[in-house]
Amino acid sequence: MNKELDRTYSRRDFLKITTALAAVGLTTSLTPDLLYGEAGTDLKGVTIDYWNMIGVQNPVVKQLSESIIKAFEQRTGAKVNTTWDTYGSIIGPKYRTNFLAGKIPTVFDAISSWTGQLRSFLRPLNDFVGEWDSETKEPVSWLFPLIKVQNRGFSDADQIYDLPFLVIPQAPVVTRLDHWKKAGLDFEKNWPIKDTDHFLELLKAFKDQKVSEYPYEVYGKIWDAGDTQLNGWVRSLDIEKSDFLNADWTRSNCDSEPWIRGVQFYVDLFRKYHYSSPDSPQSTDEDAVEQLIRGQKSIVHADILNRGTFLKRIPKEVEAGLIQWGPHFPMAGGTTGSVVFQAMASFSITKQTGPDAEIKERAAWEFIKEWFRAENQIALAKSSGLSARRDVWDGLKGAPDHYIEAVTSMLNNPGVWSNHPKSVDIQYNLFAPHIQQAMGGADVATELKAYAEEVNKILKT
Amino acid sequence: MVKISGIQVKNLVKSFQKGTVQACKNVNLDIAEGELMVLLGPSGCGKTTTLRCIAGLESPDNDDAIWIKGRNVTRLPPKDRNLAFVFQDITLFPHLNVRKNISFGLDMRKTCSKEEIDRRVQEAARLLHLEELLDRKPNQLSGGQAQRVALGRAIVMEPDAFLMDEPLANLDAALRIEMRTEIKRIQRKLLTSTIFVTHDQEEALTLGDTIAVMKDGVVQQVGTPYQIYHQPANIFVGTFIGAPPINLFPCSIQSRGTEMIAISDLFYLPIPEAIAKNLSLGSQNLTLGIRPEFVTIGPKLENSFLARVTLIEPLGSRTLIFLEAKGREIRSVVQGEAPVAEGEAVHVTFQMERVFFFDSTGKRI
Amino acid sequence: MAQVTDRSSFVHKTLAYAGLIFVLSLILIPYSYIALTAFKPPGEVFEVEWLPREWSLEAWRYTFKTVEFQKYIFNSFIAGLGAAILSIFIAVPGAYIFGRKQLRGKEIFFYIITVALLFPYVLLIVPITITWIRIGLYDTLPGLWIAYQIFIIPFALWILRGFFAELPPSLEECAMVYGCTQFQAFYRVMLPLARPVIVSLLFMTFLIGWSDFLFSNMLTTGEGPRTASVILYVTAVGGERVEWEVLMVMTLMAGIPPVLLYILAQKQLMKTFAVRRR
Amino acid sequence: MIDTKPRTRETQFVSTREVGLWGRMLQGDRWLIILFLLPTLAFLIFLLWLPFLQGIWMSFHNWPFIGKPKWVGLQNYRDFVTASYFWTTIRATLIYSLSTVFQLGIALIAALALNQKFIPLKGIWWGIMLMPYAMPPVVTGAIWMYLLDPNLGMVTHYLIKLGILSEPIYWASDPTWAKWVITLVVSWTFWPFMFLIILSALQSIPESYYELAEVYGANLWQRFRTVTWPHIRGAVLAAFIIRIVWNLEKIDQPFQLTGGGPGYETSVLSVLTYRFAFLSGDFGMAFTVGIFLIAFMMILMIPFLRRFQILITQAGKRG
Repeated sequence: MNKELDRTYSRRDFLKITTALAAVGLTTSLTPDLLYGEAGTDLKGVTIDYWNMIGVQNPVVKQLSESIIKAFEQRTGAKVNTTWDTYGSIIGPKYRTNFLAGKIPTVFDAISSWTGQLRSFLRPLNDFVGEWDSETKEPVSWLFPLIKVQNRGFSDADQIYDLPFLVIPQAPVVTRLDHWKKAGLDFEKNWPIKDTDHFLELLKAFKDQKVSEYPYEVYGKIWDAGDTQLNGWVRSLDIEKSDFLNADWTRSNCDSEPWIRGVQFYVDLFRKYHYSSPDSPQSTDEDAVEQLIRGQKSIVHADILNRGTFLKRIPKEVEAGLIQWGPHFPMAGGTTGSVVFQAMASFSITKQTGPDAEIKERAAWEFIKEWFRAENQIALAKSSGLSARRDVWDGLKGAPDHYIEAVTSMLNNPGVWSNHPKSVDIQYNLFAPHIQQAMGGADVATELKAYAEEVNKILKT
Repeated sequence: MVKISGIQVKNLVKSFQKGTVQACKNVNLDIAEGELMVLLGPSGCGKTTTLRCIAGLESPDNDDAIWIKGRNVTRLPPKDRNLAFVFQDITLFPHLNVRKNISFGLDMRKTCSKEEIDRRVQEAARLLHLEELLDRKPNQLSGGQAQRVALGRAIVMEPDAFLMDEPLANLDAALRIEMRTEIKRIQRKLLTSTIFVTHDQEEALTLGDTIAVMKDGVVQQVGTPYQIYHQPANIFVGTFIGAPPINLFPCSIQSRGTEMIAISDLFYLPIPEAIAKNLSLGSQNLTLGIRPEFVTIGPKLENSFLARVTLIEPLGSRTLIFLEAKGREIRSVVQGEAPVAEGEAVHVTFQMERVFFFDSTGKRI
Repeated sequence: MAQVTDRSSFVHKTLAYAGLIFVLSLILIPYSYIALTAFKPPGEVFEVEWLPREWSLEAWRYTFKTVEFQKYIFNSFIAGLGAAILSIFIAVPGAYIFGRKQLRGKEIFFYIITVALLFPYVLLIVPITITWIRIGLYDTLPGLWIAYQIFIIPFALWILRGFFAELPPSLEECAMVYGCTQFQAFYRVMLPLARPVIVSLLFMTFLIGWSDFLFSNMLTTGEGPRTASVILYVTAVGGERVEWEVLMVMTLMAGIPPVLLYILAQKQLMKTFAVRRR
Repeated sequence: MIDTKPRTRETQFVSTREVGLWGRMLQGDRWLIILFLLPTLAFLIFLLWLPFLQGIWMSFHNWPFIGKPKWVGLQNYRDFVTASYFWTTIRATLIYSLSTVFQLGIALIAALALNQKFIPLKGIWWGIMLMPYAMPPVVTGAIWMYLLDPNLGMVTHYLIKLGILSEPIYWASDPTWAKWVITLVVSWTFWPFMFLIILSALQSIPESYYELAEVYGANLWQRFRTVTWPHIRGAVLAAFIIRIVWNLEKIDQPFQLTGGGPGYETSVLSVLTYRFAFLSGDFGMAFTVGIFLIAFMMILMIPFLRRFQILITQAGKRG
């Protein structure tokens, strides 16, 4: 694929990409003017290696990424070697192995809470951010405190190592309106959902009216249990304890009362109320979304990335407003005013050595800036998350499924997951088996205690 | 025949397993140009090892053991010795057809032109009656045909010598006799020095210009078939050669007047002058050997003794008669039908000029 | 046997056909279902129907045009082929020595090989990746070729050694007397004889290279010689949603070529496995 | 004269023809042996044994992916044996190892059926039977993921339609079912390997044996017992041993189907190794589990080990 990039960018390539993107209603920074204008020369001769992960979301995002890369090359004269990779590579051993063995990209994108393991290889970005024009910096600056929270256990928590370019507030709910009619429920009155009691009422109605056998789903699968709706509910009970780790990363929060309540409710939805399918210990939000599309579920928690699935599978129904998005909601009796955790897709630049270190880092930064251009942020928000720039949100509102409205309304004091070097292990690998045990009937408090002990042991070493 | 040296084996020593097992202990052989020598001996006597050393398939312990046409080849690889080896298990290359099998050695050597190779293959095929089979694969051949092909492969090489390691052992009896003749005929025609290893004395006697008898890694005797049969160097050679086997009796030598006589519990035999001159009086622990065909059954003579016929075995033109006297078995072969019947008591006479004496170490006196 | 028409012969035939049909249905039912799925439009894969209501080539178009799966199929092909050829160069000479040369300590060597069969190769992935990066084999085809040897060499040595050991002992001696060097005796005589076994091992190794996921995934990047099974895995569990119809197209594309090759190699394979019958 | 001596080959010295690498040897032999052994030795040393020994060394350490390893002695072993999931994974591995038995079952049925003379179109059936084995395991895993999906899979659909099931089995979430599903899928994928070996063993049985058995009135079962089985026993054993080892090392499919869950219920030892190495980045622990895996294989093979030993020494003697 990068062979294509070696060629000079032709008008035909441009048409190919823009046609593809236009088909899903996207525009990019790449304009015809640019094609025939003088290419920028300030980074001419500089080559950077870029490992792209966001492209795995769907083909549209991949094409969009290609377009942005080309625009950057055109604009600056730099050359980008792109490697396409998957989330599995940073969760799994691949990035670690490569970095350790010295195979390191100049710049890469990832989920910001997963890069702690690579932190020693990364270059802090504060000086770059400092020189950013205020037009771009201002609408992004709301994220800076979150980055600091995310990094709070590191000695240099003030430094920005991962610059988020897309945010994924976890997790909005999606519903289908026809089920509300069948269940005899008034959508206008009951939406958005107030709290979990309200939620239980609704689910009961769906189930009793036999609209759907399992109207809802809690997720037990390793990647979804620890980062979808659960932390939000715990957060509504206690902001301090809602992350997996405590303030200074010395112990796990998960054996605390709010966690036991949150997880108990999570498990109850499955075991006690039977609102969630027997497959819950291994289910994912992607599966649940598919079942929602097929009318087997009435309301599901799903991250915003799933919007692409709706557009692909049932574009007409989305257009007609059958599918509606709504914000996450607190646990009954415990509204701290904050019910959302937020994942962030971010860029990181690695520390460069050698004579061309400075110019490479500079080029990488210029490359990141390309992604922050308003038109690219809009295009990304339409296809793969919510843009990091607040100033483009308003322009995105008004879609028939109200997904931007739902997601942006959630962003009142969101939480973020720790970027501990072991966070993948802590948040997913160790956590999921215990949740699955609890879903299988084990005592919630016991499982959480066992889990917390495992984590505490890791934190000590 | 003037002896031109073909192959010489000098003081060959070959041991295995770090010297703990000696297969050849100081073997000396001299095979003349054009001579067919048979290496004869029981299993494990070292004859095959000797042959393999000559071929270069084994490496002797000493550095100047193998000479071919006056050249020391002891440390040369097999391919540089210009010898042709015929294996016991025939060993054709299964993936090559007969033609390619025959020409294998020439193809490897790359000194012959294609035409020359073709010519030689054709010639060998004619000699061995293989013309019809040239395009077959080895698995389509009978045992005898396969052995012919193996011979053909050796012949086309026009080697300094043929080395044959029991090449007939895997054939059935009739075929063996046929091939035996074939080999001798070809050898006579080509006059190529040949070493033929076998444990079959009949093969050895019929084939060999000379026979070397081996035992326990040592050459016991080298000689013409006649010498080997009629003048065995020791008891081993005497017993190993000859079917039915030689009769052996312990005896001692005493004098009776001017005569020397051999005495045992069975007999009391005067020894002819020609033999007696090698013997000394009073020798004890000698062994008297006589081949069955020189044991005659007939009228009572001065030197005869009584024995009883226990079994009669017709051998076609001859008859083997088993006799018993004082608990000892005596074998006698007579021409034609047996003149006696089983159970009969007869007089047995030894043809004394055909008697061998072996000393207590087994050496013939 | 055919002439005997007793009751057992009837039972015999019935049993044999029942067994055949049982095994065939175990295989054919799933495969025909997924083959048909590859022609369904996206919405239909979520219903259980044998025939697509509406035949669609959309999944094929997507697989060829967007994913460009054929490129990865080609990578798989080259990865498998190279690994197969390399494995022959490693295993055949080694097995030849183990099978035909008398060496002190050979038994112990052979135990070492056998125990190597037991080693959980999962654990080798990271050390190998690190080494490969250091010596420049990372993300290269030769890197994959060498790494795949881990799966096949112990087994190949086992099979080949048995084969060589069972050939008549005088074969190379004969060749050497007739003018071959040691090497020529091996090359001109032993090698042609071992051809069926070698062909079988070529196929087995090819298949390993073609099929492997763990090493291919770790040792390649998106810009390198990424193989089809990695793309397939990513399609199955990597992205946001499983595109079943696309996955089934890939399944057919990645699955059918080795099956065809297997059928081509049938004869040689049968011979090879018969070698080890005792 | 008739030669009455038995015509046996002189083997006494053939079997003693043994040389050390540096001992007296035919010219060229030594270098050829060294040259020929070199690739194999390099492979064994650099790709297998050095990493293996390093792995044992690592199992005595707290060995993080990034950072300094710390010597902990037997701590990892203690931790693993006392872990809450220890017996869960051992149990899972035991059930998983049963896949070898299933493979043997299917392979025997298929090979016996296909070995009958009266079956037509053998080549075609043979090709079809090899399909599961010929396809990448990731592919077959994906196929079964789809077919067994409780909500949209064909299997569930028809089982319910036929009245065998009353409702879908959510096997991935059910500890018992999850284990059986991964075991069965692995069985389904890899049985043709045994089939290949057994079929070729069957084909080497001379027809006359069956005819003889029939003359003596042996029925179908007796013929199998007295003719077929003794002939294929060795092949079955060899195939069985190889597959025990290879099956236990398969992780693609369990990982794909259940991710080792629910809990640790399908984390067979090899999957657990993967989890430790690649998700937790804890190499000390990963290698500890790996060593348990080797031990596990050894224990499973004890009943066959003696026979295996014989097989190997036979192979050695023949050389």
